Amino acid sequence: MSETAVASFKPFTRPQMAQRAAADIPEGWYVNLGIGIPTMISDYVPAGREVIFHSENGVLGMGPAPEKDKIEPWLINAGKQYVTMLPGGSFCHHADSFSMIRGGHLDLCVLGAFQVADNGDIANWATSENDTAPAVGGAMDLAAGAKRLWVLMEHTTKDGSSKLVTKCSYPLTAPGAVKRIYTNLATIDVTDRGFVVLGMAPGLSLEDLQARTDAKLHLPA
Amino acid sequence: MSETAVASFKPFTRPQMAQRAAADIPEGWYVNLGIGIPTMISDYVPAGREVIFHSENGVLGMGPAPEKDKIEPWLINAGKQYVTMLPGGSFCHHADSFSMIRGGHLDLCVLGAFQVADNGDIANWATSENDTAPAVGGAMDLAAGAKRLWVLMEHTTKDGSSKLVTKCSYPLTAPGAVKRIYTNLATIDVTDRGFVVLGMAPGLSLEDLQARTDAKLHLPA
Amino acid sequence: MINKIVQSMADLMSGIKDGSVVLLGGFGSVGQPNALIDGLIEQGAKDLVVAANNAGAGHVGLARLMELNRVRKIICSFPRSSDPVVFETLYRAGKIELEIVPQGTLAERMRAAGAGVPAFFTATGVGTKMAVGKEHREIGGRTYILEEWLKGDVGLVEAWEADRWGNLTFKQSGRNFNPLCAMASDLSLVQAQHIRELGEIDPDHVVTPGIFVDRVLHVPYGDPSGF
Amino acid sequence: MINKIVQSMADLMSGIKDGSVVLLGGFGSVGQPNALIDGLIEQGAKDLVVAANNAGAGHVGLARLMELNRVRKIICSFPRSSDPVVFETLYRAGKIELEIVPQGTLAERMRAAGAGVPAFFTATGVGTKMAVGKEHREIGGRTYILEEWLKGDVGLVEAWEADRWGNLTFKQSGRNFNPLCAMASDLSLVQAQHIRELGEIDPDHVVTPGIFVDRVLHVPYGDPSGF
Repeated sequence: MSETAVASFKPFTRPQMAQRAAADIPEGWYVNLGIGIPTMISDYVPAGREVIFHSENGVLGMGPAPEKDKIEPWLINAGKQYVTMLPGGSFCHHADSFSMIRGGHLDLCVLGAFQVADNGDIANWATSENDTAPAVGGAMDLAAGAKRLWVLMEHTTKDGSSKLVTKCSYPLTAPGAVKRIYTNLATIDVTDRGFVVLGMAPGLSLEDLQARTDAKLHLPA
Repeated sequence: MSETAVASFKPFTRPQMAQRAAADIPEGWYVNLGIGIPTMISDYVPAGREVIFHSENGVLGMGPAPEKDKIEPWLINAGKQYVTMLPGGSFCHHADSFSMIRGGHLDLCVLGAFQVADNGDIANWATSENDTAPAVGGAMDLAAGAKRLWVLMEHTTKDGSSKLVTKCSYPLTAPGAVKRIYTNLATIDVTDRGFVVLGMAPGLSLEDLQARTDAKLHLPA
Repeated sequence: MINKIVQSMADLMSGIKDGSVVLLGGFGSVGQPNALIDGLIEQGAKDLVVAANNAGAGHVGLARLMELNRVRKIICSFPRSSDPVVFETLYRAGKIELEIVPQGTLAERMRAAGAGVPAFFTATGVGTKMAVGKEHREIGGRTYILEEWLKGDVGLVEAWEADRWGNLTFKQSGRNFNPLCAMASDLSLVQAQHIRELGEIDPDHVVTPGIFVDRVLHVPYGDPSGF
Repeated sequence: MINKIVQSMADLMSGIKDGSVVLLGGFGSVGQPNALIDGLIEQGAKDLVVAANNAGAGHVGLARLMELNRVRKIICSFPRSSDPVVFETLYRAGKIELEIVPQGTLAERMRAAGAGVPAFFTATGVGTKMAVGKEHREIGGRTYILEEWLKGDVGLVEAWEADRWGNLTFKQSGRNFNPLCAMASDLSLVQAQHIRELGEIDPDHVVTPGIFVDRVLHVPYGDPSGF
């Protein structure tokens, strides 16, 4: 992939990425946030808007992270971070918790990813076919089960390779699952036509973005 | 089937049938009792012996029937009779309740039956292949799922036909499921050899019993 | 603010379409969403497929819905009742279809629908009429049959407590099929005896979390009135 | 009198055989039956197959059991941890088998074992490495794969409360896999923080009924100690 010289632009920071995704979540949705950047989304839900966050380990209705002197040692999320519970929250066992996921009851899951293809394939759990002891956790359940899957990730790898591809080279988490991608460069829908750009970082042109993206980008019809 | 003239004997009464079955239930067993005579078994568990009774509708740890002025209208058994709960009892939903049954966790189920064959087949839910609206309830789950199935029933129908048969003529509830039968005439195990008589009503001979039984009866080896 | 509590039966019932599959909680008279069945009668949807443990009794509730020729098919484990005249009359006249399902299979099919399991193997019914036409498979030396999930378009649920997020508890044997109807249905409608403030129900004691519930109506009818 | 409460770890652990499949509750450090794992180390059974969400951390608990070459195979969703050195060393040396299972499939396979479902279809893993060699089937326009139950010979469970009938409650996110390990295992062994008199646990609040529990030991260890 060729790098093109680009006029100065300002990539979204991780908090901005999380904030953009959070802004697009309507009130009342049940949402599972993957480990890493997606977890930050809960910090950016607009005030007064009720969104109900789910964690695979049987926690529904999580609130913000606890203050350091108010940690409840029995209350963690799937990323094994201490969390809080909002009034209205509830606990359940793992099979009941994954019934919510696998039974199609979650309105949204937001995961990180290594690669997303323009047919919606996602690879986020192993970086080679021969990974020693790859760790899948709940990612395949979430990708296959949630009503919508969004991905929050850097647009390119550290060495500049596009993470938005025509075909995932890493082992798949689920085929055809991703509906939307928030990167540090753009917000992109995955449609029947492929990647459709909904918005870009300030100063970035579509040509600039395409230069950093393996798969073909489209504008909204 | 021929009726033979028999010297005077005393069939077991229904309470005696229930009492005989109750005496054979060890402490600590989890037991489901079918509608009808089997329900009476719980009244005859020897004092001080703890047996835990289950009902399909999500009730585990039932106690005796309530006194009339102490009925709890939210607490019924699968026969839709008011029951009580012992300390240590618990409630659950129907799928969890049938997990106990279908997952092989019940030590014993005692059902009534129309017919039992000497290979253990049981027919207890419909009296013809063309029954209008036969009602199976939980019988098939119990017959297939409990660790042991006992049957408590009259030895013959009202017209004198044997209910212990070589082959059930009524639609099956489950094949090869019955381990023991308590009738008003005898206690009979279902073994690889067929029916084995463990005990008989006072005054009844094996010949008398055989005359009232379609299938071949054996004595314990 | 999320508020699943509605103020009228008409609001609760809005959007139920003709031809819907309706899953009905309750066992005996305990935990039966009688007010919701009356609401459905009033609402008018017809050509319904109703799954419930029983096929109604007397001329009220489900029996009344059937008597009005609004039910095309009933899926149940035990069509008999203390007074099954409505069902039996319709059934003999060929005016209603019947699918008999073992009670545990009925419960498990609903749970499967809620849990994203389209089909599962079970030993229940093997070697009986229930197994006719079903896929058989030997697994670990035992024979099982394949059963499919039972999804509801609408679930009618009776609960003891509910809050505005739709969290539910149930009273004693009133739990029965109710949590399953909630999780298995696209539109889960609840009549609740008590409305609680958010947070009043202990998070460890919630039986049906609000994710399985769409709308709640306060119906403080008191105790079940017998059979 | 039924009394599932035993007085010593040796009594609790008696009868566990070499080659057992051991289902292990816990998620992260919360709800992990650490005392029971230590008891199993002491008890001596080897050639074990262990199913748990993780593959142990540091050199304690499950990691210690593996380090002693007592575990032939591990079934888990997430072998990585903050300190996975024991597992990774054994795995690279070919001294331990690994079966990776998606977390929800792992939970559902345990639940299926407890519920008498030998196999079920699921969408999780379709189109991935997890589906290789598994039966595929299209049901209602979607493709699913068949997964089998996961039965335990022994289940190790951490509970908050227990009574002499073996009824259990769990604390907050300490519930996780624990009720599933209990229902899926032939021999369910529990360490409980609090022993209650029979009847002290509200029948509506029992999470794991005693029918799924064989023996209980009082282990009031306090709070999980972090990761």
